[in-house]
Amino acid sequence: MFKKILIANRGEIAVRVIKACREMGISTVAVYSDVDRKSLHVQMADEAVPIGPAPAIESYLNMDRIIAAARATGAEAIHPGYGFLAENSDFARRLEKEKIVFIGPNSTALELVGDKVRARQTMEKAGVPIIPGMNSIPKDISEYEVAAKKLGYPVMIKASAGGGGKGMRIVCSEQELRPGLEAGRREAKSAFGDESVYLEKYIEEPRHVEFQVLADNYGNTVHLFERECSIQRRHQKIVEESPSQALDPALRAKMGETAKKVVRAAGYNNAGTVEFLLDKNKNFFFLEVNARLQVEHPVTEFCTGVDLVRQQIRIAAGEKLSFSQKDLEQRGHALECRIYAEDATKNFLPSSGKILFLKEPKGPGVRHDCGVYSGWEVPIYYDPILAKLIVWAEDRDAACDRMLAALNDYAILGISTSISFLKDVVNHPEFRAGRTNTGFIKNHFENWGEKEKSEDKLRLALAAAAFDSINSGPSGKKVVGGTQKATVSPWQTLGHWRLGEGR
Amino acid sequence: MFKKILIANRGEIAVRVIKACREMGISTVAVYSDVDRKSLHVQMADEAVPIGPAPAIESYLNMDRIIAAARATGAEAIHPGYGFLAENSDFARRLEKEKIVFIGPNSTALELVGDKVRARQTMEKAGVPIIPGMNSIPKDISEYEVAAKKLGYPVMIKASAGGGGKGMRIVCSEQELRPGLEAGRREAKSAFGDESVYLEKYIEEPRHVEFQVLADNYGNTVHLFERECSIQRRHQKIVEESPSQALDPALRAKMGETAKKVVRAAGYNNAGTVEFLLDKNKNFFFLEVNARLQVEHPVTEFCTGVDLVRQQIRIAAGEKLSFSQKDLEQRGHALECRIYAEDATKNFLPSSGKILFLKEPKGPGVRHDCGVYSGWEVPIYYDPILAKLIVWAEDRDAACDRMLAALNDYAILGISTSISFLKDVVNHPEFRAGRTNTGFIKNHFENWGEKEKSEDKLRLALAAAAFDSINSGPSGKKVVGGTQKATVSPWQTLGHWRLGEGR
Amino acid sequence: MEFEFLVDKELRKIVLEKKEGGYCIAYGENQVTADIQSISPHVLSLMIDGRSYLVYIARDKEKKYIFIDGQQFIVQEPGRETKSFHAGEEKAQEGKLLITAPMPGKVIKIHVVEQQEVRKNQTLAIVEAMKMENDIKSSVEGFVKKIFVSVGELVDSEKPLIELETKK
Amino acid sequence: MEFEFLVDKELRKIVLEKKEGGYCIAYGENQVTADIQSISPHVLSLMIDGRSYLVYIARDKEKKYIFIDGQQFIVQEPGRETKSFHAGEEKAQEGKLLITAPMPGKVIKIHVVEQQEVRKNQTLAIVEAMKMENDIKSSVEGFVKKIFVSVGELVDSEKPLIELETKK
Repeated sequence: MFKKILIANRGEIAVRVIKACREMGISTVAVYSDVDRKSLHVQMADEAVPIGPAPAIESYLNMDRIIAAARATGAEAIHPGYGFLAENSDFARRLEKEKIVFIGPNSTALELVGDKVRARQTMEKAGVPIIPGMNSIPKDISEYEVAAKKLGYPVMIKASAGGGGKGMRIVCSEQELRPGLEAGRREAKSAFGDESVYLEKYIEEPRHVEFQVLADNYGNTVHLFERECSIQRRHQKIVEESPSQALDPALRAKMGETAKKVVRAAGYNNAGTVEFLLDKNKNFFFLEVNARLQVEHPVTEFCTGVDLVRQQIRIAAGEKLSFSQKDLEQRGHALECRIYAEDATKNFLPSSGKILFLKEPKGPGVRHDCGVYSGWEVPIYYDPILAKLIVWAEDRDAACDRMLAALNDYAILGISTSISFLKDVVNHPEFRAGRTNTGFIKNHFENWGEKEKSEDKLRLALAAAAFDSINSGPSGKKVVGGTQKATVSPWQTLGHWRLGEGR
Repeated sequence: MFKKILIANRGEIAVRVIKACREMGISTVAVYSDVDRKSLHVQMADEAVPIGPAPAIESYLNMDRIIAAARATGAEAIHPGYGFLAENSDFARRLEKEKIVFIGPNSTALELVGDKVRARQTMEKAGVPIIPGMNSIPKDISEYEVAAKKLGYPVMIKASAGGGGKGMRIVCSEQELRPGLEAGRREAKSAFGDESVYLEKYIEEPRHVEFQVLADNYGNTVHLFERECSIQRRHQKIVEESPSQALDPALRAKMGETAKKVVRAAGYNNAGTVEFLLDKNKNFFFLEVNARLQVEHPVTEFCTGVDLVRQQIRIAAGEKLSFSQKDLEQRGHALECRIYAEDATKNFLPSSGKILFLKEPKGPGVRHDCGVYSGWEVPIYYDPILAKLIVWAEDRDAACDRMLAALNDYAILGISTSISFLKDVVNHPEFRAGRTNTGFIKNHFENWGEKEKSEDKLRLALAAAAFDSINSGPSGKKVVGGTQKATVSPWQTLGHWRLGEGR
Repeated sequence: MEFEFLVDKELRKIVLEKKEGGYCIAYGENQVTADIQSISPHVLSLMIDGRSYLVYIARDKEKKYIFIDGQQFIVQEPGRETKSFHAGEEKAQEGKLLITAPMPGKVIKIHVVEQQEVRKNQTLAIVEAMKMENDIKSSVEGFVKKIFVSVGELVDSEKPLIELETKK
Repeated sequence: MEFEFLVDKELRKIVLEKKEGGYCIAYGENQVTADIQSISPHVLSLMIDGRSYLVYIARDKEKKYIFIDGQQFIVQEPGRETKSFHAGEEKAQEGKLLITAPMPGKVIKIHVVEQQEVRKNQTLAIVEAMKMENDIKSSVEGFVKKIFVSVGELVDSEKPLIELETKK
């Protein structure tokens, strides 16, 4: 087993990996950009190495600096988390040359599945159902126009190099194609350092169902069942769950076997996710392989009892899988809500600023994977994910109730977050009924606004504000007062406030 | 289902029950003594009713006030938690008369199992193996002396009315018997309002293995497997786990069936725990029924996936068990450490005072059931349990590693706690090997002291203290400074400290 | 003691007065007695008519953020709110419209030049923040009066980007 | 700047000096440069030679409580510690021994009377706290000089309970 691992990431996922390492007795090295000195992952790691200025391209995407940090600290392996260099096959290949273990798939498999277009070709050959679309990346815009016409609008622009909604665009008409391609390329370039995009037929309102897989270096492959991630905004998942309400045991087994076929066709090892779209008639299509730990991996951990980060590390260290398909089963129901710094009333515009106060939800069956804290200034340079709230309960209804209770207990003050929006999503009758597809947000939450606030709570808020203005907390620190009226009020005849009395 | 439940308890267990109610859409009523106005359960409940002065006998044990609070708020049911009135059959009977549902067993069963002596008789008749001991409560001390002589020293003094180590004493000689009885009676009186104690043969160094049971009001009974709670100090559990390392599937099945036999023989319903002692030769003896939710219930929740508080409430509301024995199985391994306000270097002397700072451990597979917070003053009137740290992992080794990592992350500043002690327990080679019995603490931790602190960390602590003295935190509040030396130091020639500069 | 606060742009008055055993709160027609306890610098526990409320509170220079049972309120002192532009808002004045950055970010494209005529909903510029591109669109028909920023510039959320003149 | 602190009854000296890019820490023979960041009122992040340390800190009137990687240090200002009796400690002085309460609690039994002779390990009194009885024992052979408390009395952890005179 490794003695020291470098985590080439930041935020909640770096924290998650550090925790796993610590439990395994492995030392951890964090890397950080200039704006992340006070970031949680830096505080928690055993060692920390600065790797450059705030923009990711100069720090978290800078392979030279990350490799130098691993060399300098003697880290034997690098965990890339998700995003940044996680699916960069050049990085994996460089590490292989440097004899540093990349905690992820081998570079050949990574290159194949990372090239979404070549992956499609391979899977088609292996007999895996795929979505109609382009089988190569054209040089010229006009070729996209021809392909789009052939597929028939609407089509989907997708980044060849990555996922997570980055670079993704739905195009409904020829007129939108060129600007869509330009924007998609820029986003892909900035997110993955590769501007290649391609087109696929847009399947309307499918469910997004993905299978978690694990494959060791000796050809042993298992799937850990599905996650449904249909609830998306800006083509990015915000609520995920397992099991999916759309699968019955037969379909689950069939899709699971297909996922394993994908893994074998790609020569893939370590943890990965095989994404499918499931249409209304329960036909499923291979979408892509996410060749990394997923944001939503805790949902699977809750249902299967398998710690995926631990498995990733063990597989990378050359251990064999200690269980086989028949040992795995799903128990209960898990839900995840992603907590973004964003304003759901303004088209999910990212928000930044200082987290003045954070109260994390907790309790039985509640897990909060969190990369921030009270007093942390959310930088503008990175993905606006702050944390993930994951719950598990005996059944889906209980899990929804638990999620709602936890979201209701979840205070982040000072910046905008998606919490209120998520409550309305989980509480929506169609969601509760399990009738979800990727059009869910568009269909049910167009022009969403927060519910009218209760007069009762407003009164309490005002009373609390007034109390605070006079008497702000045990610290005795006065920060801001309400305007105390100078005009005569009936109360003034009752005598003046006596500050701090009787507390 | 109930609309409103009153929780006749305080601390972490009241918080636990409130959380369950909230998820079930049930309103909650907290009750509190004068010193508990700022207690966590009072903050979290929907309603809160003061029930008297700090001493439990005048508040949390005061049935009239608690029943009046339920009446006044319209609560349909009362959850008693553990301790206080949880196993008081008079209370259960009064509630039955008042048409308020007692969330626990029926008063007849409670009276039977609560009378440890009568319970022993019943179980013996039903063919359940019991420990040799007294079958009635004598009036006179001399009768104890006769019984003790007949059983042969050492004998065990036990409170007829309760558990949790209260009133319990090992007596090794006739000389110790009388003072032991006196102390046991006083403790029993103060803890349960009933001073009856009896004697049992003391079984040396057994394992404490208990089975969780659930029985609905229609005769359906299941067991939820075992917990091993051998790690005890002052006859009180401090580390619990499931599964037990001492059971194989055959013994587990046999003990589980015996537990169900006990439940049926007692006419018992709702949640309960059947305690056994397991001797070195794997003979097991019925000890008693804990007729309530146990402190260590989360261990079972983690392994079986069943929410016991939710089940208690559902059963009390007249619902049938929604699963049967064959639906239940154990997965992975769970451990609990109880966090007490006590000083392990001073014979576990309770400690009180103000919690100046609390950093709760968290992470995947980590649950922290907590009744306190930063700034809370721990009162001297109640059981010194502050919180429980429970972890789950795929196997026992991983669970131990997770527990150690979590304990290492767990800061409670301002009062003494058992945390350092617990780390050494979980890290002990005999514990890691699963060789546990109720003599474990006595055998391995007599005169325990905290390990020598590292010079390296001491240096850091001093640097942090110095930094803090100059520049104490963003709040700018100065509380206490180190003594800055007036004598000349080599540093003084380098110029004076400039306060707050460059931050 | 009477207080005025601004919540969601509406002025609200509340009277809070200490009295025997708690505080008297008068709001509109209603008057209640509350037991208000400070739990920590960010937490208050309120008890009113036997009901218990847990309140989280945080402060920055201008505002108090108050969280009660899943709802957040931003409470401001009146008078302060008009001193600065607000994120993403447009300031219209005599046919002029000032487009400000919706969030802190980086200008990565400007689609228009000064004096150019623009349609309603036309994309004027793109600001990137947290790896997402955000189109800055015109909400009116008109002309580009002035462009305050250039490509590559980092902007914060109150930075004026473009001034438009609406068509008469 | 030089500091003296008392840790576990031992006096410790440390020098902390601000310099370019951090702080210089001198302790004994060693001298290192640290990057010390205040994360919140109770949290510091220290970086020394690339190693990262998370430090929790809390203060009361007399002490700083410092927690680093699972270990707790109680750091006092020298001079303060002698001003008060400590919980559960015995103050011996010229053959006299003052027994103080080991913790806040309630005296529920006193087994001795003034002038009574006591053996070593004899139980003198019982103090109950948090529902547990705690025997207060004599650590010496001697006589009960004075009893300061009575049954039923609430005592805090520095309260003298009994004064003993040791046998010569």
